[in-house]
Amino acid sequence: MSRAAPTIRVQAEPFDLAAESAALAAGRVDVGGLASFVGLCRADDGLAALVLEHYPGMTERAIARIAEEACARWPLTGCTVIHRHGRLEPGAPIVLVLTASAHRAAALEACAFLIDWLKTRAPFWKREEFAGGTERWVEAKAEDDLAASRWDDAAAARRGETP
Amino acid sequence: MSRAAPTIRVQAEPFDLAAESAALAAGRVDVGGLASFVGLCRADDGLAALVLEHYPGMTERAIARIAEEACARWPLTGCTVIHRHGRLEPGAPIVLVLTASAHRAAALEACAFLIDWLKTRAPFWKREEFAGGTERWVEAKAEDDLAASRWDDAAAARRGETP
Amino acid sequence: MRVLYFAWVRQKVGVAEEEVSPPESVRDVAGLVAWLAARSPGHAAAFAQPRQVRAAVNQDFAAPDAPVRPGDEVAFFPPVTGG
Amino acid sequence: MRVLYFAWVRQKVGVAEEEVSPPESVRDVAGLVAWLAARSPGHAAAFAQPRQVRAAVNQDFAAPDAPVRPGDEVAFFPPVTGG
Repeated sequence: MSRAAPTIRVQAEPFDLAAESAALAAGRVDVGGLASFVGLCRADDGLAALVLEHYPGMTERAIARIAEEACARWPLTGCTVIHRHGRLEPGAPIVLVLTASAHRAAALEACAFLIDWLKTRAPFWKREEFAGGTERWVEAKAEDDLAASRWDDAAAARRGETP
Repeated sequence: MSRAAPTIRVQAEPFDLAAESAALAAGRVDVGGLASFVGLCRADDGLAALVLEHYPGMTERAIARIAEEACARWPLTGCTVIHRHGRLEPGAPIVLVLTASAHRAAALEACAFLIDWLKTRAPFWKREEFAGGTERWVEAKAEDDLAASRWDDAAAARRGETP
Repeated sequence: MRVLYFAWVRQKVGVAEEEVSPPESVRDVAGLVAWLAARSPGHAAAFAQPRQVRAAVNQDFAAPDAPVRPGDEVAFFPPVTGG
Repeated sequence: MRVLYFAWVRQKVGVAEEEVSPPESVRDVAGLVAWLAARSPGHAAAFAQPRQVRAAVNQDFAAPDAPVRPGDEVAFFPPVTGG
């Protein structure tokens, strides 16, 4: 099994799920499962748009580390993370995570891990713009920290420690 | 949140991940996460092709039940399962599972649940054809039963029972 | 009663489906298996290890003690391996 | 030392980045926060609740006791909310 370097992009433009997915499987016959997650902008509470700010330079670096961590924990044949920034309206895709592996459990678990860690470790900030003209910075959620921390427990459990 | 009826197809033809994915989000602003899993044919041990046999009638029925179970367990806004049959060569996609929900955890968990239950509850059988002309029926794996049974535990845990 | 066979069970029996009329004493899946196994060497081979064979009655998975009746569609097959 | 601000920290400070030359007594992130908070009412507002502000030194997340040195790139921002 040859491991491809993770593909990481931070961009304003939309991404192409089919093309990115095809790229992870193209010309290979050792990929048994491809998992993906696409995060989209919901129109909660009259939301007109999300504006995503990020920290150019650190963002790519942080995502690269998260992807490396996923590749260290699961036998992935490939992994792609694309995160958009800028102004995104309801229905717009925000983030794409794609993982490929010989076996489904690795692809699915790594995909869930990546989005959980992106939520808590990638330097993005969301500002909500509402129809009435008001704005609000999205606050970090305790449930996201909890979701991310279960992977600490998982790693600890594999090492034989009590979480 | 309106729930769409699951889309279920059993077909010889390939499927279109992008089109199916777009269909689950099209015209909606209540979808926060779209998870997908694509199972592909690997070329293990000189495999030339997989031939998938199924039980027409029961297959659709069994998949519909599995999808209904997923919709009962998680607040999905949509769910698609497409399973191919017939002769599939290494690299070919075999099965597509797509789930949509307001929140990522529901989409990701339901996606993993669906593929685990499909493996153990949908009437498909795989025959491997090797380069030398030999053939072999794939045997059911204990690890697949184990993967499927963790969802029994999860449901039991939610009901307050000891697994 | 319509009986269907899939995968290696079909290959061993030699046919994909058949119409059968078991005696009234055949009341459940296990009874039908015992009766079918006596029909031919192919049937006998297919059912030689009953624990390797799964059943469905009217397109629902069925345990050995599930009832079978005239008019039912009963299928026999190995543990499934899809996905 | 280059200091960057993001999200509401940037809005409160009023600039996205600035070059600063803190005294030698400023040796870590917490010390830099205390020194920056005294520069203007905007800085003071941004750092009024230090536990709400996260830091990165040279593009790595950094704790309050992480050292800072001349030439470093130090960033301050709220807890991240991407994904």
